[in-house]
Amino acid sequence: MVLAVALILVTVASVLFHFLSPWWFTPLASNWKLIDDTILITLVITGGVFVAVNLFIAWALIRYRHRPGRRATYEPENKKLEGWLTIGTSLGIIAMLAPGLYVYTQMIRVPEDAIVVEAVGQQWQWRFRLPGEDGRLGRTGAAFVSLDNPLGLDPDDPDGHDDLIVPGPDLVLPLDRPVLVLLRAHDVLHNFYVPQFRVKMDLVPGLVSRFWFTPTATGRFEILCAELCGVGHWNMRGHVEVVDKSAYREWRAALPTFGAVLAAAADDGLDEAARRGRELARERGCLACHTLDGAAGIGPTWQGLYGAERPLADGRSVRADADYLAEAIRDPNATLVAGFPAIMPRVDLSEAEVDALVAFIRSLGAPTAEAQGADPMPPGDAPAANEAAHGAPR
Amino acid sequence: MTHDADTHHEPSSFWTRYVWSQDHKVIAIQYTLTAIAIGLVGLVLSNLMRLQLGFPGRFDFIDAAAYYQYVTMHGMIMVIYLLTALLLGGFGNYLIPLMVGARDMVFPYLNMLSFWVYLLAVLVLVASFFVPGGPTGAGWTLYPPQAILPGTPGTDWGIVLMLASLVIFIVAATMGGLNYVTTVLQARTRGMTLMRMPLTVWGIFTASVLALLAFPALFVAGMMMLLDKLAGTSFFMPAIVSMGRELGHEGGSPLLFQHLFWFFGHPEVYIVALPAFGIVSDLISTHARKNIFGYRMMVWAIVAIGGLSFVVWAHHMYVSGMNPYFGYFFATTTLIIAVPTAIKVYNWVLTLWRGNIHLTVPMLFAIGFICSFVLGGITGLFLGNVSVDIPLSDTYFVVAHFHMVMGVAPILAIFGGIYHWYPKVTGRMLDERLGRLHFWVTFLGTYAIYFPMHYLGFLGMPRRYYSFEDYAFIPDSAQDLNAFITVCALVVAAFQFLFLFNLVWSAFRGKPAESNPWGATTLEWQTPETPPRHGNWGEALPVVHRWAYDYSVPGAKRDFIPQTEPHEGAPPGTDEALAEARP
Amino acid sequence: MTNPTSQTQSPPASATPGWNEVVADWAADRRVFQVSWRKSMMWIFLLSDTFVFGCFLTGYMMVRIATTEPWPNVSEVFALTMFGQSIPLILIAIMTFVLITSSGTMAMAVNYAYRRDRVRCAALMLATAALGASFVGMQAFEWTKLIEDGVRPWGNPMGAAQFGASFFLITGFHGLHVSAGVIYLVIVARRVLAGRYERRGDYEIVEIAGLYWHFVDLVWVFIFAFFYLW
Amino acid sequence: MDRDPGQQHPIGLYLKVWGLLFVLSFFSYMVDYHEVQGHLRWILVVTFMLLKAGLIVAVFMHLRWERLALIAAITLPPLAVVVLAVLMAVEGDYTAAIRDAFFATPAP
Repeated sequence: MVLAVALILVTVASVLFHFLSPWWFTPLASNWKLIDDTILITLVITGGVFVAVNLFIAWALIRYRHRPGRRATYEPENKKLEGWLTIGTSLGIIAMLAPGLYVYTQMIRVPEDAIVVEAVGQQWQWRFRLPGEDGRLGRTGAAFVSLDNPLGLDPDDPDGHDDLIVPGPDLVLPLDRPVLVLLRAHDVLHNFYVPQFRVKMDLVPGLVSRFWFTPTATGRFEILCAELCGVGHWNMRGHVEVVDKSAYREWRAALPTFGAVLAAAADDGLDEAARRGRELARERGCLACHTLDGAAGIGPTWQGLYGAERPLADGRSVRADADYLAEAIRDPNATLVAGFPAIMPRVDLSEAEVDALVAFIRSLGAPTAEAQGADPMPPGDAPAANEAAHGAPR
Repeated sequence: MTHDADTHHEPSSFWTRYVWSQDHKVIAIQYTLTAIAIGLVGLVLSNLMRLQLGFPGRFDFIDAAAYYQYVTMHGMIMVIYLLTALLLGGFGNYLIPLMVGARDMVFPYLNMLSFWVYLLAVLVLVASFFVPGGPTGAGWTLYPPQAILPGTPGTDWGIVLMLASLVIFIVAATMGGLNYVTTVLQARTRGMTLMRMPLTVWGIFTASVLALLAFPALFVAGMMMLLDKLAGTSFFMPAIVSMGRELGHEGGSPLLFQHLFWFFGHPEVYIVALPAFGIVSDLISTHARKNIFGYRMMVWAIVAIGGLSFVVWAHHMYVSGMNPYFGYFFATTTLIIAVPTAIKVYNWVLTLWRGNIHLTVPMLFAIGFICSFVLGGITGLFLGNVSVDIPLSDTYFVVAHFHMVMGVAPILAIFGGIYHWYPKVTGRMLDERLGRLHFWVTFLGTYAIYFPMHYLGFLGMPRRYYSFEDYAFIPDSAQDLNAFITVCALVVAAFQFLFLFNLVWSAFRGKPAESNPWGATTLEWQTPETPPRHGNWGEALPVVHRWAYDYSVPGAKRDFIPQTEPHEGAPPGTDEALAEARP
Repeated sequence: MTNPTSQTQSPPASATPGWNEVVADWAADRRVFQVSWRKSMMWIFLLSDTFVFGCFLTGYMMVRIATTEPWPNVSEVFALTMFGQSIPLILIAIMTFVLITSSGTMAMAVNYAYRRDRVRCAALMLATAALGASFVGMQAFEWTKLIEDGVRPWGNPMGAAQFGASFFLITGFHGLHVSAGVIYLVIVARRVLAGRYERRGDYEIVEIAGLYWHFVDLVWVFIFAFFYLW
Repeated sequence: MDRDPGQQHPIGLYLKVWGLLFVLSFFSYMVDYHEVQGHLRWILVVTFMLLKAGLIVAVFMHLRWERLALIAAITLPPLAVVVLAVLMAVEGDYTAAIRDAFFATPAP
């Protein structure tokens, strides 16, 4: 009896919760109203079944509860009833499946006039690329990835030279224009998910996956990674900004081409040792923790580090000169800079390599005026852009 | 191996009786206790996760790495080491021989081995908590490349121990499964046709078949990933740049792992669900004093679900980047599987209809199961239908769905089963008041945890997030809801200790049970002794004359007729008469 | 090992050949298959093992199709120079013939077992085991040769890395099955000679060992076709 | 002691099947030796493979003398693996096509 009442209350509460809850779909910002409609169909059908079954159980519990002298009916089967229930269920299933597959057909049929955007994921940041004048994206390969070529474009593929490289994790899209998003990952699985657009798809290393949508509302939307990709998964941030056509054209026109990026990289004013150090910093994973743009990472930033006076955790302070830096690289946790945990691993490096790294840090010594707009070099390379996105207010 | 009574000497020493035991009942208890022990670890891990989600940042020791380790170990422990082991190794071992009228499993030695290998798998798994780097944090699906690359916790030792433990578990499950399947197929007692078996046996039997055929895929995936990790092969590893470094791999396919994993993983869902279906069917029928409605449909539904479960796996992969045309095939097969599943629900409900419902503790849990399962089942229709799934996949909707359907529902069935069969296992009843309290908190608590969680999914909150700070689309109220869910989870978890207390206390102090306290028809209640001795049946095996559901038969004296009771004046030449005429 | 009921339970009377018989068997009490527990368990185990090898081969097929690296020309890789001439796949061909021969001797062993010809049965089983052992030996030779050629699980000079990985994994796993089978056969053969089954009047265990052995051969048929002839 | 329920068949049958297996293996080897390519190669290889497998299972493993209930129980479940294999072949082709279309061949 109590159980029957509880079941009725649970059912009523669930229905009320559904109508009263403030948690529901984010306002739709793409053409996929069809998806919302299909969900609604499913919700109505299944919700009806849910309420009916629970209330029937509650009623049965009351009506057929044990009372002295009561005896159950003996009824092994009732073919007719079972038949009707099977048919009814099948019809309900068809009513959900048919629209579902119809919508799915739309989802995998990419419109002819869709503009193409490539999104690339790596732990834990987003990058984007657009085809250039020729409308074609150049080929890519993991072997080409370097600090100057974080997207891994094939420098020998002429199609790639006019490709536009988006600096940072923010993508801009034009309103009311179908977009085909091509997805690719460098390291592990990621997933490109913007709740307001409804569609999402995994980024798979060694594969190019895709989905399409048409943005139908302007605004700035968060990109979430929806496929577990390591400890930073929850903080892999990026944005899609939907703007009108002219603003989009303006944004697009300011993007550097891959060719320009390559040319600038060849002429970055670094000496041999510093350039070697820069490549080492990438290869050995230093940049996962140390940023190059002043933002605080897991470890101290390298920008402006050289020659600076640093407070230590034990209250002393130290000047970050070449000797100190070399020592700190060789024996990471001997002296700790205030505010940072003792988690840096000892990296196996030769003397020459340590010197190269120090030379690179020295080259970052004083804040320079580079990197903003005019210089096609993306501001803050590698993880730096990402760190900036979530580590510090922009 | 002749299975005469004389081959079953009661073992004399403590060691042979309780430790190196070949008695299926002792092995069942060993399996059950081990599974509960490791399950408690999983429970604690879930609460640690909930602490972080409900009160982010309040607990310093839960950093992102630890959180992902909890997520992973919680999932794997609950699905494999608790539910699979408890339902097949525990319930399967105890009930199959008793319910089909056998003296033991067909190969008792192998059966014993199965438990010890399972224990080894559990120990290897637990060991991963104590190795440098801790257990793996790759998520219970262990998707490569992430599972074996830096950036994920436990990629040195944790993942290796996890895979090793899984491989060992599969060996154990195979040894057990061979026994269960062969016993059901080949060692039933006289008169026990397949269509007279209780649905519990049908559920466990079909689940064992699924285990034998699905675990190989996990085995193969595990071996390949071990080689990728340890020998640098490239089965699942394409060319990869990880943390700025190019790895030596090329040409492998991460999707292959996902296909293999889910080729195992979807049948695995039914390995957990089918035994629960069976147990609940029997509980409802017994405690409503009414035959299960549409027994034959129920059997065919179990078999159909089992068969179909092998061709629906990629509905877990709609957003994985696989060939998009697969979506049509898998959405269709997945929604077809809903039909037999729905039939099962109808038949449970229709069993209550016109019954004589005794709301005993097992019955409470059984009805709680239906309610939870219906919720979990209908939300599955969202996720099986490809275009509906896409916005919801990888959100809290999925978390809510699968916890309801293969976490809460089977656990409620397991609790119901334990309250139901405990008197047979120990000879004492579980305390009823504690049981009712346990039921109400567990049922309402889990509902309060998971029902609202669906709405976080609708909102679009992605799962496996350590924290949701500064996401503009998530309102602050979602955090309040998360805190509420956490409190519910803590309470529900705390009350499970009440259940454990009840288990232990009642074993010594519980009310002594009669041999058939619920007035049930099935064979396990007709043993000469309670608890049954080694060999189960004393001098002679029971002979079965009727199906398992003769409750409230018109004209009968009592409201149940045990399966061993002959039909009165069965005319010569009928099935029953034949069964008796045979030597 | 026969069930105590094996003699008393004749197939159900209503059985007619074809699917009616299947229905009758599945509807019977006590047992579905008219074979002993051990034999039915071996069959079910082999079914499970089929899934293991099926998944191995499927995985191999998928990575082979998906990789863009060229796959080594298998028939050249496994060629041997004999009589001053390079003969493609010759070692594999010999291995195949050895394994088929062993399957033949095993089948005869089972036959003699049921004829109660203890000595011939054991001799044939030992011959089977010896052939199996020589198969493993040749496989070891083949592994050595490939390793000398620079093939490793993680790569090879001839193309796709998956070649070495699949080769070592699949033939290794099959080789383990063969090795286990050799041990199994030797144990059973010893018992046959010792007269254990004679006393029990039940030689079915030889047939069960045979089932396992033929299965190992069966798997090789598929490996031969899909790995070496693709 | 005539109660042996086991499989008893004339030795000659085994010898015939044995011989047939040799012949089939020889044929499949010849397919490779003569470098038959394309569809014909596949048809031949798979045909010989299935014939060999069928002979081993049917005669050596005595399946053809077992009752249909056992035969069906053993031969039907592997269809699930066949479904997996077919879909994986499709998936493999899809992956290869995408890699051809988008990825550069690694620098030599």
